[in-house]
Amino acid sequence: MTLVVDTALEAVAGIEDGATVLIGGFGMAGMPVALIDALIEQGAGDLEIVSNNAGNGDTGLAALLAAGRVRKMVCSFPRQSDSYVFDELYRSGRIELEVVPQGNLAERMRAAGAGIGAFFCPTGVGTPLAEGKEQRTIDGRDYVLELPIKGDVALIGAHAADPAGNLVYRKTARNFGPVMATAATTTIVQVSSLVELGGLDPESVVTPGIYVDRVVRVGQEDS
Amino acid sequence: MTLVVDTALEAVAGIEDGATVLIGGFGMAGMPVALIDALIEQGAGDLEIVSNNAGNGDTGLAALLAAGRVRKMVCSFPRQSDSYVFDELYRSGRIELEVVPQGNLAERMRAAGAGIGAFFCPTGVGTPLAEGKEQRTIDGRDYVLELPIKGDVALIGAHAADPAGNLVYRKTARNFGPVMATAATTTIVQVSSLVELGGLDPESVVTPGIYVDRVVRVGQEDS
Amino acid sequence: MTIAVTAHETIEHLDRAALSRDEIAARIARDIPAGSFVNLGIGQPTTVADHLDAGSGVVLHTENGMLGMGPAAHGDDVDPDLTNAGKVPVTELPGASYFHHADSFAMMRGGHLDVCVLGAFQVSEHGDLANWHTGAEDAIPAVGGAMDLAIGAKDVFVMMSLFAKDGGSKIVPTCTYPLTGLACVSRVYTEHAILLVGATGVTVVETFGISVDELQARMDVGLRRLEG
Amino acid sequence: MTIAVTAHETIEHLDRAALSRDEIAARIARDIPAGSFVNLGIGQPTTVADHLDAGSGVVLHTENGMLGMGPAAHGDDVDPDLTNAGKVPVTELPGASYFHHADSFAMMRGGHLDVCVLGAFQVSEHGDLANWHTGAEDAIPAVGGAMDLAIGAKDVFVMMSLFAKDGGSKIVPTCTYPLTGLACVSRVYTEHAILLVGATGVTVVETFGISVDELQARMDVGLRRLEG
Repeated sequence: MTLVVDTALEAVAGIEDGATVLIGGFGMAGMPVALIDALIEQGAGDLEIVSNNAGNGDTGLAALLAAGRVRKMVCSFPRQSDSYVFDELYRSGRIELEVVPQGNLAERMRAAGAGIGAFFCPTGVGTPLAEGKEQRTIDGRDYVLELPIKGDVALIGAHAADPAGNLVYRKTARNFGPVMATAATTTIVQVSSLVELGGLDPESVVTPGIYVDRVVRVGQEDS
Repeated sequence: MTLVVDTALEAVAGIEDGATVLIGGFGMAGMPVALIDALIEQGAGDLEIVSNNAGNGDTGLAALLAAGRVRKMVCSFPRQSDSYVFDELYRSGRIELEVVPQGNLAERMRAAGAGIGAFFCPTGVGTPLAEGKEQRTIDGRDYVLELPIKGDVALIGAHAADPAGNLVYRKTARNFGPVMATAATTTIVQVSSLVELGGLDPESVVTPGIYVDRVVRVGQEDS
Repeated sequence: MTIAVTAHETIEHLDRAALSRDEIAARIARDIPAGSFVNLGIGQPTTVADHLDAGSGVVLHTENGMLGMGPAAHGDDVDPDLTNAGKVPVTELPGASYFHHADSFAMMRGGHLDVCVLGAFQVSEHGDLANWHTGAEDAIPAVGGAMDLAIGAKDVFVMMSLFAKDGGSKIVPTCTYPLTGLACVSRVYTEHAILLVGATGVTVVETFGISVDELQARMDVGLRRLEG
Repeated sequence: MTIAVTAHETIEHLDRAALSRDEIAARIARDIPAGSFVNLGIGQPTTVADHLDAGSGVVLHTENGMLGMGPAAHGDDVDPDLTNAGKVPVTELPGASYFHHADSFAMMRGGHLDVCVLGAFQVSEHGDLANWHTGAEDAIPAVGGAMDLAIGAKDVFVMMSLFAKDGGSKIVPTCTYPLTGLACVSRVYTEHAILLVGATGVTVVETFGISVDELQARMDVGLRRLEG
């Protein structure tokens, strides 16, 4: 059941030390910056963060990293032109890194959300990222066995929500949000807009409210 | 690349004897009746049909069965109050049947469309439908290994298409259409409505045109 | 099982008749927590919807691709593109959403539904379910979504008559009919009793028009009482 | 490889200079069949889009969730919610569609894209690709979508310079850098030559400002000629 809360800090209440937190966004598109800022304020540490990138500049995920709250990053592309916060932590051995091909990152979270125990995936066969993983040839093609990635919490950004927690996104800001929403025990969403029940077209809902626990509206429309 | 054709018979051209044909619909909702009728006229036989049910009454899939064109049915629920055509063929040993749990049917086709070689699924563990299949315990839960179901052809019904083959559906008539569209080499769609390019909201497209080979408009709007 | 039983000890309602089917449905509806996401199986379980309080915020899922399913449609409201899993025309409530079959069963298999209510031929004392096939040689096997539903929801409630036509209990030490799922049922609602099943066997929550001892005399499985 | 080469024999363009990067991009664009679904990798491959004929019906995929991607956005058209995989603001063409990351990579992994154009550090004569990691000990590994792209499209074209800064050929008997994918590249477009790679080794389609024999003298892999 979805709870619409008033502040980002209320939205992130209860996240525990040691939690695995899935954080949406691809670059800044879809990045739930207000929720990450609230998580920094909330104080949970020793976190395992699953996100496509490892922070940009000094804000958002980079600020969470800089605050020393993250034990491990699971991502596809940590290295960016402005990922200097992560780079410094990594080079000084203060953070663990698991690099996962971007599609495997998405599919492993989908598996977690869909109750799939593991799947044979062709991505990465014969590469260093497949080392130590079970391999199998099926119907003449080689595959690697991949396991689900499940989150205790997902923090995602969406465009609009209704009171039932149904979500729609905007353009490529959709990216990891829908799949992370299915893969976490508690899914927390920041939206730009809240609409009344019945205000979203049922044919166009991307994330049904069953996957959404808490929603907070942030941004200009709040001011 | 999507071809918009004028008749259902053109749409089903080239389907070969022995083909595996995925047929959408759940009961009559989403059932591509015009395409099935055209397939009967087109003449391909020795078909393996993958569909949730095994025909109702005397029309559509039931008529294809009655015409003796189907070697094997793969479905979740062949037995219905008006499935007498299938029932008679089955009891007289003139058709093969593979019963697949409904969710596995959908997920196995999704795997085919998504390039997944196989997946460990909790559905059916300990039941007759898991007999002979590989089992594995992962993280304390038991799973059965399931293989993809790929079609040579998919015949599906949708609500509207644009010239790029993008599709939207109506209500629960969506059912198997989107996943079958991804799982077949050639996807053929009957729609109630054709709109111009740009006439569908990019946020609301359910099946992107990359999955659609041929589209034909059928029904009242044609008359 | 995730929904706790509120009663502290077994209650024997000896001063009344067995529950009617409608009363069973009402009892199930009463035990579904507010705000739950629920799938009601084809047949009798569908009638549970008639007893859900509109204010409870219970959201109905139908595996053919919808959350927020409303009551059956009648007259001009009938839309052939909008049916439940039993292919009966239904309606759409505000806040509904549609999705395709793979997404619908991912929702189920992934454990996102709170409660599923199913019919059964047999339930074992440990919660194994048999509800898709009588094992009759000439029967045409048809499973539909039964196996997916059985393993998907956090709580699977069974709604059935306690005794078969031959008088034998349908709660059994071990199912003799082909299984639908292993150790998946948490509660069984019948005309004579509401029972918990699972790792510790069968526990009677309430009886209706019969005592626990009388029930025990007619059943091959041990019956435990709730203890406060 | 599914796109056939139209030339019947190897052509040596000795009366001209090597191709510029822009000319390489134009050659790739020319070889992409009308109506193809195409993913252009980050960096140089992105420039192939500038040479695609609007009338060709080629549809661009970006793995962050879009088909029907248009050119880069400028000025008022910049929308932070609409970027390509390189996080550069882009535009939307009529007939576009959006989808989430799992669906986007399912589309790729499932073999639905016709062509993917990628950069590379090394390509082996049998089509193995190394383009994500130089193997340097102090490098931070970052793979992004490279491995998914490598195994996903029906044809993977590589766009790169043929020789590394140290003068060595980047088409090698066996990749020494960490692999991105095995036997996945079908063609390599470079300033000096267009080459096919795969099970039968390296075949030269065309050369630019250099002969096959001169190229062969600088490379450790055997070069075959197309034969009509």
